[in-house]
Order: sequence, then structure tokens, then C-alpha cells
Amino acid sequence: MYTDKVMDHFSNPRNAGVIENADGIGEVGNPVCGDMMAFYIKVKDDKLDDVKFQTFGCVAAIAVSSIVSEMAKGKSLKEAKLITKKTVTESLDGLPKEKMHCSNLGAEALAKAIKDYETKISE
Amino acid sequence: MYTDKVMDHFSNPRNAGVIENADGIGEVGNPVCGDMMAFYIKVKDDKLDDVKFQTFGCVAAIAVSSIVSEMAKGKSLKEAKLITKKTVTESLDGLPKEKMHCSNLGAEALAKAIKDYETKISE
Amino acid sequence: MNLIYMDHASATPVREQVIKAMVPYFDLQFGNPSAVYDMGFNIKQVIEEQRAHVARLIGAKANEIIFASSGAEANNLAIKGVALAGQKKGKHIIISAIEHHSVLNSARFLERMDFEVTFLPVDEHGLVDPERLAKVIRPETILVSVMHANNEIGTIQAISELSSICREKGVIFHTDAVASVGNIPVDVNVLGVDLLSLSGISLGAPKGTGALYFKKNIRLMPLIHGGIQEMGRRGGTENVPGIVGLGKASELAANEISAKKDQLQKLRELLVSGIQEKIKKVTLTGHPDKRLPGHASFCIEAIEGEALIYMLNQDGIYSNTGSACASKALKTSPVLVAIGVPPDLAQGSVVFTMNNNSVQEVRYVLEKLASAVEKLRSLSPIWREKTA
Amino acid sequence: MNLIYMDHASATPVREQVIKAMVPYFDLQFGNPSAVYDMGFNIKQVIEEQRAHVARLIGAKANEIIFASSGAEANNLAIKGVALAGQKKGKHIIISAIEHHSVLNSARFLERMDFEVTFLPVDEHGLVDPERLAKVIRPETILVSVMHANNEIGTIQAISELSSICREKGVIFHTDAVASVGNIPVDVNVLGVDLLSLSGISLGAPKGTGALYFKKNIRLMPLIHGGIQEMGRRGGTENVPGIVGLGKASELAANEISAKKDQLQKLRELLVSGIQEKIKKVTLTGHPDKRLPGHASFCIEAIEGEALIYMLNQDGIYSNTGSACASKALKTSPVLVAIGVPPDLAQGSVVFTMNNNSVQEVRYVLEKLASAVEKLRSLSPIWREKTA
Ligand SMILES: Cc1ncc(COP(=O)(O)O)c(C=O)c1O
Ligand SMILES: Cc1ncc(COP(=O)(O)O)c(C=O)c1O
Repeated sequence: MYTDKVMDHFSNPRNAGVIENADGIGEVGNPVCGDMMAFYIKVKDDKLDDVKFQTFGCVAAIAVSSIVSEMAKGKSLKEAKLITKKTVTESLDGLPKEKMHCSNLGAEALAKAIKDYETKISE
Repeated sequence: MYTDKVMDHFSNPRNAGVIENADGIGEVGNPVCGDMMAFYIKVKDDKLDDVKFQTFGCVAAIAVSSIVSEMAKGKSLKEAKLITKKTVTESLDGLPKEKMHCSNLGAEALAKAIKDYETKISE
Repeated sequence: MNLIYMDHASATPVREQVIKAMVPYFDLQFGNPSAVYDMGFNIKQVIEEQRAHVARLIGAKANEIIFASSGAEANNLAIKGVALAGQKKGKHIIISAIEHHSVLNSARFLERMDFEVTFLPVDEHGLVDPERLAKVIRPETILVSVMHANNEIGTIQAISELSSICREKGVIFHTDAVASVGNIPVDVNVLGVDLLSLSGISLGAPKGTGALYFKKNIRLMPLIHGGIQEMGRRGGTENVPGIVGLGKASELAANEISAKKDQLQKLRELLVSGIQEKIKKVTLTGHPDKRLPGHASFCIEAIEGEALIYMLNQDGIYSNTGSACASKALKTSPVLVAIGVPPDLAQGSVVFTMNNNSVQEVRYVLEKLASAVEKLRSLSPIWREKTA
Repeated sequence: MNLIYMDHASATPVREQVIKAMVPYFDLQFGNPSAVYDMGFNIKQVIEEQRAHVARLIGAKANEIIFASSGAEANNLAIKGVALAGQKKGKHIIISAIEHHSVLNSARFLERMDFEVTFLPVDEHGLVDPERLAKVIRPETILVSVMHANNEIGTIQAISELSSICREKGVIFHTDAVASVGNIPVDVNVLGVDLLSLSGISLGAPKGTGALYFKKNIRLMPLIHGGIQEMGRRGGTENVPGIVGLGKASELAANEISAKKDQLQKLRELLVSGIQEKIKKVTLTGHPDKRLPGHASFCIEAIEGEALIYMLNQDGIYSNTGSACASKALKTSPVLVAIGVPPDLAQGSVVFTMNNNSVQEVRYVLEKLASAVEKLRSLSPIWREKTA
């Protein structure tokens, strides 16, 4: 059902965990629906110096979170904003159709975290 | 489906054929329904000196005719009248339920032939 | 005694290759195809491969195939499924007078659900007249079902003509192709049908398997309600070994079917001409050439079919009959009635359906049939009348 | 890696003895059981022998058994068949809130046919309250269906209490015993039911087999219309190898089932107590002891079931879940909703159903499950909240 890439990220998730004192936090989904993700970012020189995530959800949700964190880490905020459901799906060599919608929330959570950071610094 | 006895009488029918100048003839059934039997008898000293039959019909109909002819041959008319569906079925070690009604016409045809004979001689 | 099997319309043996393909799905790959873990997923994939094999055999796409537990179930799903899903549009359906019981009794069921059913008569060869069909279609007609080939008399209908009439009038067309798929090339696009039923029994696949082809836009009320199996159109855990058997048999048939036709036709011609030569007063039922290549059916005067089948059985020959005595309902075959065979002649029905048979077998059958008929006729009071 | 199968509620492997019994009916004895000649008749006899085996397993008579192509079909035949045959008496039926999809969606179908359906709630252990049932029965109620054991939570209902209420009121009672037959002794007389469904999937018989028990006086509208097969109650050529498989498996089960219970219960207790010891915040779903002996089901906080199943799969363990993500419909299990499990907790559902498993296997599962849960919780934002 899942691609090898998905299974790899599910089995060995990159950047799992919490950043205490994160510069930005983004949360999407909720456990009632079955998928919930939290992204934590540390920003330095407009770059994502560190990215971590926590995910409650299925194989797809965990793999999506993991690959998003990997794709984002080290990128400029601008570049990171270009990460979309589509590029995430491609990087995972595809996702089952029924999983496209609700488990593929990683890019959204990351974007929320960046927004959170931007809101904070603009204050 | 059929007992060995039925199969034996079907495969080697006894007394098949016609008696030319029969003393009595009995016909029952009709080919539209699928079963039709004709019995021919020769009577001597109130005994069935010869019995023959012709049957259009299924395995059961043929076996029934054959065994009825065998049961009747040599019997007195009075004895022959005691041949019934039930005794025929028993002599064949049983018949399939759905065949009891329409294929088991041998006793009836024989009775008709005897009646035919009795009517003729009483005229 | 060597057994000669000439009842392929009733059942076909499953080939060793097909059995071999099936067996691992009993014990090694036994998981439920809906299961989340790898064994379940792998089996689900295998089912989808089989769906593609079945689709390819009839020129369809894999997602247009629903697996079923028999040809009868496929027919029920088609007839009731289309009717119950489409009843808002109208409650009139049309079927031919020579449909299989599973179509006929589905239609009778719909009558109890306040549908109206028109039974299309057939001519003496069993053919439906397209003009007649065109005339009985009404605005409220939602479904027409005419079988592709008839199992009792072998007649092959002009399905593409019939279906094109329905297409023009916006009426859904179903064909029961149980007797044809596996015996002749069948292509849903050439036939122009919206739904088509097939069964493992004619395909060298196991009994208890079948499939319904349905065009993607056709709305179907499930017959067996349940979970998400078969795209939500048929509940119940899939008969995985059966599906593998049907898929493998379809794959084999797809490769072999064109070659088979000529050989079967030759056997049939030998059988038909031989019987007509050796036996007096015998009628070929069905169409003389618009018929299944391996299918030869007759009515033989003055004898009864069950007795004949038993006599042939004693000579090691397996064949079939539509005689009343051989049917559990003790009723003359409605197909023979529909083509106008008189009831007494209909009793003498005998049907040979060939597949992997040989010329020698046909010769043997001819010989034994002639003597069986002779023997039965010698017993028959009607034969005497006839010859008297 | 050794594979540990703990999903016996979804499918069971077919034993070699059973496969051996089936195989001849693919190619050697391949005839149609309706055929008139000896091969057909012999096969018909074999079917009747299997009917007797299945009947004996549940204390029924052979002529009270109809073969079906799955448990789902048996359920559809029971629910729709009784309702459509009895609708003149009334159009109200009652089913429990935790029925299998095949019962639930058959009832939903009847709603479209203008029937009214009452869904009986269950308590937190999944039990139907007999008093509550008594209250919702009306004069126009014609059928009550409550499953014997639930496949997701293992709860066994007090069927004889429920059925006796129905008997008093003259209402037909059906039970879906797919999850119980094969796991515990089941006797239709003890249960007091009018109809009972069973499936090959729980019996070590092939998928795509099942049977419906029905008391002789029960009127049933066929689901699959057709010929005279199955006493006119189910059309279609019989799945002879499948029936032989179901019969053989029933024969084996009848001899083994009493002995199995204790051993399975021990395994279950080991699994349940081990999980409760090793894992925090875990709830046993279903009834603590009125449950199938080999059935252990849980909801584990702060993790999601599909992910857990995959992780166990990587350790060679096959188990099941009722989580929304694992269902193709992406909906939380209606059974877990019905017993009042909060939706977020319901995501962490995991189900182990054991059969020929060993103590070592249970120990291995305990170890791997604990580490999988730990790993998933370490990823989980909710777990952090909980422990924070
Ligand atoms: C309780 C219950 N009823 C019915 C069924 C349906 O049986 P089958 O899978 O044979 O269609 C199942 C199958 O999982 C079940 O668990
Ligand atoms: C023309 C036709 N349709 C349907 C069927 C039913 O198929 P099955 O036996 O698989 O139920 C048959 C079977 O004999 C058939 O000949």
C-alpha cells in the first residue's frame, strides 16, 4: 500500500521531537479525526536552523511529517513556503489516494509554524 | 438416485414388447407429460399367462413397467390386482420422491388391462 | 471404461495450472484482503491482477468488473441492481423468453416489487427479433436483458443490434454471457452492452465463481450489502482462491479461445450430421449456424431424455437434457416451449456441449447414441404408433 | 522472521486436511451437482453430507442449512429474506447498534424499501439489554437480529434471553454467529434462534463460504434467485469445493471446539494482563469475561491504530484495528462509538484474535507491542500533553 520511501520515513522518522523555546509552532488536525501534527521551528538568518515535529496519526501522517521536516530543515523561509502537499507526495513517491487529504497535513503545519514565527517577530 | 434394482430393470427390462391379439390392453399417461405405458395381457385359466409392456418415459417409468410385468406374470387375476404403487415401490427398493407420482403408473396400467379383459369377456 | 464428458455447458473441469495457482491462497496467503498488514495488502493486489485478467478476456477495464459467487449471482446483481437503483426513472423491464432461471426469477421478483416485465418471444431458432424489441420499449423501460448464447439450444443472439436499439433509446442493456464466455471470443465493446454476466463454470474455473461487467456510469444497488469490498458493490470477504482460479482461467482462455472455435465447430458438424444420418425423426434445436461452436442439441421423437441420458451414462457418456422428467420441477424446459417444440417431442431433448473432445469421442457417442435410441424406441408405445 | 498471526477474526488458514478434501472436486469430480448422470448425482450426495456436517456443528438438522458464498451473504439472506417474505405482517425490524456491516446495510436497504428499523443501543461492554429489547418490540415487528459475538470487541450476547423474548411475542430472531462459530460451542437449540449465520472465515474453511441455518417453518425470499439449488432458496451452481471445505472444517471443529476454549482463554488472560501491566493508559474494550476466549481488544491512548498495526507488522505480528485511518471509509468503528469510546481514544484501537497461538507468541507480542506503543507515543503530541 505504501511506497518504500513512506515506510522508511515511518520506520525511521527524521527530526521527531519538540524544540523547547521554539521560534514558531504550528499545529493542525485533531486527534478526533485521527491525525494531528505539531511543527516546531528554530529560525536563524531567515533560515530554518532546526525543525522538529510531533505527530499523532497513521503511517502516512508520520511519514509526511518526517519528510516535511527533512525538506524544510536548512531551507530559507521563502523556500520552505514552497513545500506543498504535492511536492511532499512526490518526495514520498506517492501516497494512497484516500490518504492524500487528511494525512497530508505536514506542509500546512510547517506553514503555520512559519506564520507563527513571522507574526511573533512582526509584533 | 436410483436403486440397483431400478437400474437393473431399466437396463434389462423384462417382458418388453407387444402381445398381438392380447386379451386385454391398458394404457395410462400421455407423452405430453413425459410418461406413457401400455400393458398387454394374455389370460389362461384366470391366470396371467403372458404380460408385456411398452413404455415411453424416464428410468423410473421403464423400471416400474418391467417389474410390474414380472410381478404379474403367472399370477391369478385376483392376485395381480393386489399389485399397487406401494408394492411396486417396495419391490424396486424404493423410488425417488418426485418420481412416485407420475412415473409409478405400472400397476394402474396393468389394472386397466385386466379390466379391459374382464369387460370383454363379460360382454 | 473411458468417460466422455459432453456437458461442458453445466460445468468444466478445472485445469491443473489453475488449481496450482489457487492452492497457496488457502493456507499460505490466507489473510483477509481488507487487512491492513502486508499479507492483506498483497492479497488485495492479487485480486486486482485477477480483475485485470477477467477484464482483458472480454475487452473491459479492470474497474468495470465485480466478482460474484456464480453466474446466477451476477445475473441477480445486474437485473435487480439496475432495476432497484433506477426505479425512479421507470419500473418496466424487458427480458427474452429464453433467459436462464437466474434472470427469469430475478424479473419475477421485481414483479412482486411492482415492476412490470415484458417477455420477448423468440422465433423457432431462439432468436429475438430486433424490431420487436424496438416496439416494446417504452418511456418507463429502464432495462433490457437478452442472453448472449443459450445454454440449452446454443443459439447466439445478435446482441450488438439489440444493444444499439437500447442505446439509442437510453435504456440499459444487460446480457447473460455465461454460456458464451469461454467458448467464443466476447468483447463488451463489440457487443455494445452496459452489463455482462459470466461464470467460472464455462471457463475451466471453479464452480462458485463469476463476474459482472458494468460500465462505469451504471448505478447498481448491491445484492449482497456489506463493507467496502468490490468497490462497495458487493459485501463479504472475497473468495480469494476462487477469484485466483477465475483470473487464471480467464488468462488462459484469452490466449486460446480464437484457436478453439474451428476445432469445436468441426466436432459439432460431425456430431450433427452423424446423428441426422444414423437416427430417424430427430430435430436439431436452436439455430443451424448462429450457435455455439461446440453445442449440439436435439429433440428425438418417441423417447424420453432422462432415460436416454442414463443409457448413455452406462456407456460412459455424460450429456444433458431439458426433459421434464429430468428437471426437479418436472416441467418441460421453458426454452423448448418458447421455440415452439411440441411438449411430447420436447421430452426427447438431448444436449451435447463439447470442449476438449476428440473425433474418436464423437464417433463413439454417435454409435452409442444410435443404439440407445433404438433400444428406447423398441420399448416405446409411441414409436410403434408412428411406424405402424 | 517467524510470523505471528493474531487476526483470526478476519480470516483463518485452511488446514491441509481440508484442502486435501477439496481438491478432487476441482478436476476429478467436477460435474454439476444438478446433472442427471452419476457424476452429478454423486456430487449432490457429497453436498448433502457436508450439509449434515455443518448442521451437526450447531445442533441443527441438515435440511435446515442453506449454503452461501460468505457470512455476509448469509446475513443478507436472513435479514432481507425474512423481511421481504414477511412484510405483509409488518414492516418493522430491530437490530443492535453493533451489527456487522452486512446486517447493518441490509437493514438500511430495507429502510429504502419503506421498512422501519430500530437500532438497539448497547452498554459500555457492548451488551444488549433484554428489557430494552422487550420494550421496542411492536405488533408490526417481524424480525430481530442481534449478533452472537462481536468480532471487534469479542462480547458475547445473552442470545437465549433475547430470543426467548422474541419467541414469546412471535417475532423471528436471527443471530450473526460468524465470530462465534468455530471459536466456541454454538447450539441453535440452546440459543433458541430461528436463523443463524456462519462463515468459513472463522472455521478454517476457505473464504467465500458460509451458511444460513433456518428453522423449517421460516419463510425466506431468496437473495439469489435461480434454479432449484439449495431447496429453491439460493440459485447458482453450488461452490462444490468450497462446500466440501466448509463441511470438512465443520466436522473437525465439532470434534475440537470444547477442548480449545480453556487454552485460548489462558492465552487471552496472559495477553490482557501483560498489556495492562506493561502499558499505561490502555482500556480493554468489550466485556471483561463475557467474551470470545481468544479475543483481546484494546484502545491505547495517544496513538493511532494503523500506525501500530504497521509497526507490529514490521516485527512479524499480524493484528487488527478499528481506527478510522485503517478503514477505507475513514470512519471510526461504529462499534467503538456504540460502546461510548471517545473518538480520539477509538483511534488507538487494536484487536488480537487468537487461535492456534502459543504462550511464546503472546510473550513476543507483549514485548513488541510495548515498544511499538512507546515509540509511537514518543512521536505523539497528545501523549506529551498528557504526561506534561
Ligand atoms: C460478525 C461478522 N459477521 C459477518 C461477517 C461476514 O462474513 P464474511 O466475511 O464471510 O462475509 C464477518 C466477517 O468479518 C463478521 O466478523
Ligand atoms: C446461460 C446461463 N446463465 C447463467 C447461469 C448460471 O451460472 P452459475 O451456474 O455460475 O450460477 C448458467 C449456468 O448454467 C447458464 O447456463
